[in-house]
Amino acid sequence: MSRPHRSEPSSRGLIGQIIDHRWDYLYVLPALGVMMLVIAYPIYYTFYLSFFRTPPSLAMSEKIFNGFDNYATVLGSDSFQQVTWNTIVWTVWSTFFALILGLGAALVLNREFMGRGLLRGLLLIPFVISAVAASYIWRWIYHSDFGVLGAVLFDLGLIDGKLNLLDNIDMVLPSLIVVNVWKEFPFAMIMILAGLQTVPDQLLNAARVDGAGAFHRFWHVTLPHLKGVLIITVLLLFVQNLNHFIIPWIMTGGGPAGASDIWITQIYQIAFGRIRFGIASAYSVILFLVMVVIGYFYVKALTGDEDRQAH
Amino acid sequence: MAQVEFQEVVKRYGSFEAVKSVSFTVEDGEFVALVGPSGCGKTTTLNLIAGLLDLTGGAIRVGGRQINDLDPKDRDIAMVFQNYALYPNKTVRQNLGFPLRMRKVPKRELEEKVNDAARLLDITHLLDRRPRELSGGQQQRVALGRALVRDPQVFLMDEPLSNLDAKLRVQMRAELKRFHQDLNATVIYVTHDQLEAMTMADKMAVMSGGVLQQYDTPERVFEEPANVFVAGFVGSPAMNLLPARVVENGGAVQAAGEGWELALSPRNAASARRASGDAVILGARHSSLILHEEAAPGCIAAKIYTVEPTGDLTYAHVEVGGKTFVISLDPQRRIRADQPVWIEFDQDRLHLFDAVTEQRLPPG
Amino acid sequence: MLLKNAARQRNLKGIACALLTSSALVLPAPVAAQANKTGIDPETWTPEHVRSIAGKTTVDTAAECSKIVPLDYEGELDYWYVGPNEASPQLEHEMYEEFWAALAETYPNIEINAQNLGYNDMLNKLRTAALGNAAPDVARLPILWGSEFAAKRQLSELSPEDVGYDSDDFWPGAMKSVTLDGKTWGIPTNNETMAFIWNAGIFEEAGLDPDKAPDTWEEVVAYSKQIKEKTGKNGYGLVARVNAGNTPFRFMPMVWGEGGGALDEAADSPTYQETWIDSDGTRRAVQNYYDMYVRDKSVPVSALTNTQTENQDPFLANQLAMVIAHPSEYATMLDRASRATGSDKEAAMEVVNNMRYGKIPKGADRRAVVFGGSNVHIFNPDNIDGDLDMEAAKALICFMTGPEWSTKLAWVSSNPGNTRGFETEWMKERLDTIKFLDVSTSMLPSGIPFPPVAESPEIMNIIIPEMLQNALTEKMTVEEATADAERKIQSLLDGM
Amino acid sequence: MDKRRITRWHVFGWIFLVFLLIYAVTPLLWMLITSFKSQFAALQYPPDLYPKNPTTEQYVRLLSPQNDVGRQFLRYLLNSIMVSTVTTILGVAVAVPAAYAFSRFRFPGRKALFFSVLFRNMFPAVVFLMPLFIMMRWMGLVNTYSSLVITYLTFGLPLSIWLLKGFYDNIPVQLEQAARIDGCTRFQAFYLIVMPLSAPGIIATAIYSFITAWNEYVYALTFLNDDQKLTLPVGLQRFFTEYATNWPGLMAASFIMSVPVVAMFLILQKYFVRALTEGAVKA
Repeated sequence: MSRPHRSEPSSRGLIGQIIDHRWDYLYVLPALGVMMLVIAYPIYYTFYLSFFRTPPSLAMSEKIFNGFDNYATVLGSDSFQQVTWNTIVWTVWSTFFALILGLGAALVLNREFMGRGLLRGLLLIPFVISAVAASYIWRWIYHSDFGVLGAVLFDLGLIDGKLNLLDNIDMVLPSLIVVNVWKEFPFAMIMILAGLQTVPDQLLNAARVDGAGAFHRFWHVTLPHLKGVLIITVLLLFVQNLNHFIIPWIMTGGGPAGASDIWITQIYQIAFGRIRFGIASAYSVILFLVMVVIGYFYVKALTGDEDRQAH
Repeated sequence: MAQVEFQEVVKRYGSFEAVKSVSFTVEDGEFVALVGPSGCGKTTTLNLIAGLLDLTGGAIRVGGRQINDLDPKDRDIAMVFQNYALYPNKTVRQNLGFPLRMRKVPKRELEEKVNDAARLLDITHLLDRRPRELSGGQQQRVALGRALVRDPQVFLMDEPLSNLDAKLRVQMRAELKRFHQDLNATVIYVTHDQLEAMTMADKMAVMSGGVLQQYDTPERVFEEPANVFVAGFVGSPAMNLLPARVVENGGAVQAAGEGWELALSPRNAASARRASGDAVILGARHSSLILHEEAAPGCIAAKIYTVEPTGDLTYAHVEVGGKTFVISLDPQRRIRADQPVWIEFDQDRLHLFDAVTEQRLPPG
Repeated sequence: MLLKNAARQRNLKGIACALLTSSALVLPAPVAAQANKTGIDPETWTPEHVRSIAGKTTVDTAAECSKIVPLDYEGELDYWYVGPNEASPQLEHEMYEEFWAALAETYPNIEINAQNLGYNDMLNKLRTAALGNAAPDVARLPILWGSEFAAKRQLSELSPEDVGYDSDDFWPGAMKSVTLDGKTWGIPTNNETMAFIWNAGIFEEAGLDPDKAPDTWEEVVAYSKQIKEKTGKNGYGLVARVNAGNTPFRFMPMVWGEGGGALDEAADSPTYQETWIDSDGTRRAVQNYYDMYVRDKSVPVSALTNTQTENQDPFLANQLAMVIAHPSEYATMLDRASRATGSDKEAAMEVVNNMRYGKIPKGADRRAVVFGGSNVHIFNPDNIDGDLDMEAAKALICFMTGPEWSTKLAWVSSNPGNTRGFETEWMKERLDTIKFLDVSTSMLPSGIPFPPVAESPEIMNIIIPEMLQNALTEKMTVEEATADAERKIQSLLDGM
Repeated sequence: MDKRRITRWHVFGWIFLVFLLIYAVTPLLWMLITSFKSQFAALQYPPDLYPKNPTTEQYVRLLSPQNDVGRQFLRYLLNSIMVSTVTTILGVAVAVPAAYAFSRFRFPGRKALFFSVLFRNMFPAVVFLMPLFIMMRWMGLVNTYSSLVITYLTFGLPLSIWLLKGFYDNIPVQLEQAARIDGCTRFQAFYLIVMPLSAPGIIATAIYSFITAWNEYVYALTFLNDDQKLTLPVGLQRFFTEYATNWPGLMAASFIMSVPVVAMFLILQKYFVRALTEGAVKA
């Protein structure tokens, strides 16, 4: 009976309800307004432009309608397969490792011990540092000619000669993933840490009484309880990785020989390097569609509790 | 303090009518309990007085002033919530002082009033704690205190005792009643517990399905329930109800059911004749029935279903004509399950209801 | 007004289309003729010649420009340029300040809102700005960029004659870079060619003649190998990053020298319709890179992620022996060495003292270098934020492309686009004070401009570096890499 | 739970933690160490693991108002502070009522609108560069901070609204009712009672907004032309990579740029965890 008091539905149908609630909309208007402003037109423009040929020699006003040709160009290009594969590798592994490290860190930090706050703070720093700065820091560490990592590995006898990561087709993507995970695992950690604090002690104690060891308590009690948080974290990371631009762009520009090119760097390259906004738009639309599929699950996960509350 | 008057108050949610044309008047200084099962509209009614909900129709007047369209803050009422609604980030002192601060009461006066209320409620030692550091009973007192400090025209209480354990509830019940007597305040008290209403209230407003069923003193509600619903709702254990047909048998009027018949006293017979048809419902409190272990004239044959000793009294559940009656007995009596018994009705305390309208049939 | 513009636009398009078909055949002829007319002959344009003509004439810029725009003209102008930045030598900052002061004195009533933008950001910013009709009135752009805007008709037509100068006074290569579809879209402000610099100290260490530059690219490869083997230091400062302008600036001279090309830009009469990428010449050049990077490992491993800027520090730190460098490199290095502290300073000064300038090595076919510089353009009124103030634009452009300021603004880093500048006293002063200026200047006639077509940035900054990366990572063989690039360029020309 | 018995899981946990700490912190240490080296000392191979002749020249150069670089840098710093602060304040001002309404009110379309807010994160920044620029131009906002603030607002909003809604869902509606009976207006009830209770959430969303705005690079690069208006990430990029890659300088600048946000975050991190716990995870 504790219904919030402006919530009475009306018998007057949708319009009537909207009128009844007209003042409620005022609260969300600024947020929605600014969102629409920044999103609506760009989405429309991107879709629109994806059906036009826009060679660099033509002004935008002279673009030529060419139906789905841009989509065919994107999907049929030599590099599409490699770039898509790179994107999958980049996104999946970045997400996976960020999650695993974040989960491990959260489990360790969930115990009370001296200096816990300090440790948590130190582990969180990479999350706060700008991606631009992080890219430069790691590029400097990885540097083939002057980098500290190569020197240390050489001293340890793990490599002979120069360490070649960023200029090496096989190593570049894993190396970038290491940087990305470095920046992202603290986010996973903090999310999971928050989730862990809601695991009821009674449940763990009950499991302990039932004779479950640490691993079984984790597997049968903690993990199921974390499911919601983990899903949300994975989705957020996934989306973020799919969209991540700065680290690959500043560190390698997608090179060498396209070995670290992912969708989003490709799109930027096509748009601003090759000045083909039509093709770039078609590419973006393809990315959108993938995002929408993921987004469906994302929104579902984010608002899962919403459904329960509303009824 | 003031009188509160409800005049044909209606509250609709879409096509659903939560409160249906309710009218009653709470006199100045009265303690009125709004009672009924959950979903009956009692909390809605309370929220209408508080201004937390807007009326669909009718009027509410406090001290003669119509308050329908006033903001809650301008109605000069205080409210105690079921979950206390103490401000978790404020200390007890700040919680108590908050209503005064909002009314711009001078600081010195504010402190005085807060201290007075704290003394009255015996929570002076808790003043600098925060709500989460208090026990349920202490929180309850703070919530009460927050209502008291302001000296409002009307106190509204929404099931204030329902979150307390049984023992504390009894104690607080007494305290609340005492406060009411001391302050002589107008209180409107919502509860689903008819015992609470019976014990504390000057008057009870029994509601069901958004309709005010009866508004009267607890004694009258208990003794003369207006209808079948009130009869079944008020009193514990509930009144035993038995459908019957009225049969005229050569001047003598009898109520008859499946395998039983009961001759009605002249007074009851007169009542029965007022029924719209020949169907009536007999109502009898557990204490107005007498159990015989041997057949006796004017009794109805029955069988013991089970026996519940409670110490003071023993309740016998008895199967009569497909229904189960509860009858209170002297705890000294030894009765067994499945034992055949005979029930005698105290005709002076028998209630008759029209089976169609479910309304009470007034005595002849 | 709007209607009129639209109509004009459509007219232009018609004319442009008509010209487009014929331009391939007709255009090169007058350009070649121009080259003869100015009489600049690579053989005679020696360091001695450059010295001999300097200081012969004097100029009165205000007087020359007053004929075009009266000195009391009132107006307002937005101007974007790539000017001196934090890393530039102090002298360049001073020259620009002097320029703005002189302009303000000559045209006191023209208000100029000048934005000095970074080289790396400017192209993208300008593209978005032009597309959003927020372009400045006037912009000075690096030589490769203008053709894209010209092709889109986002520029106004502009030739030296519009501001009172003679097209023949500008370098033919430079004029090629502002010509598209038979029309002229800008005026060269400054031009330069790169030179080859080396560290004599490291040469000595490696047992090479410290004062003799490698004369051919073959020698560069051999020297690089010898330096790596003898000293452990990197020989040649190879760069092959994608999307970095300085990759083609350093690679194309080798391609042209070996007889190859991207399109036919190295031809006597280029048509920009043929591809030369899948040729023996180009393959030889890629093979040279391959030999240095993969076979000999005599160049920085980080070459594929490096840009030229990342070679400066190693060079100055005595870790790198040879680079292709901008004429201003000496001044920049000197400036930075003098700003170093402690033991760094000593080491850096020693390197600066050991710095030697030479001509770019030649290949099997010829000696070639990229013809670089900047041009100034006026944007199309349709693409501008507000109204175009044509008179104010002309005043600014006249002032800056005249002999005086095209020399002074190019003081440390370049050479005047207006060749009359070579005869001024300021040129003489420069030659007297700037080390190696005569050497880098003498390369100008060997300069080949990048193809002035809209696709140029894509070819030079993406396709060519990708070709290099494909070969250097051994993803493809040299033959496959050039064939792959050929295919990509061909599909561009086919109008993809 | 609290038995202090050392199991192999504890040992494993500690080893893991040490590994993680090395992974997280060493790059930062190397940034600091490099920033105190001279330009040439940084180009030694193998590198010195600590600066042999530590120098603060890069810091002096960046922070001293005596020279051009320092003046420019301080200006960029101020610009960044301004843009981030305005973004943060507006972000909170916009997110709070929206989250409150999504939690408390039951207006039609509420769910769809809530989804649409969350959808923002789906779209990559670089794809929107061109169309957004064109739009900002229409609105006459190119080369103004407004263009950045408007864009940055939308980065933080989805998380802010989601997090705060979780908070409001957990605050009993009776508290507001009590406050209104106690003499508050609807707004006062929100401002005096509900707002303080959601303070951890507000602080957390404010930090998040500030950090994203502070670190943003791509839009700042595109929307701002005026040299005097640049924000730190763009300004730094321009300082250090245009004509020379000065690694110690770049590292020093990265360090200075990180200090404000890192310090802020370390001080307020407990609110962040609390906010996620109470607002997002538990809800």
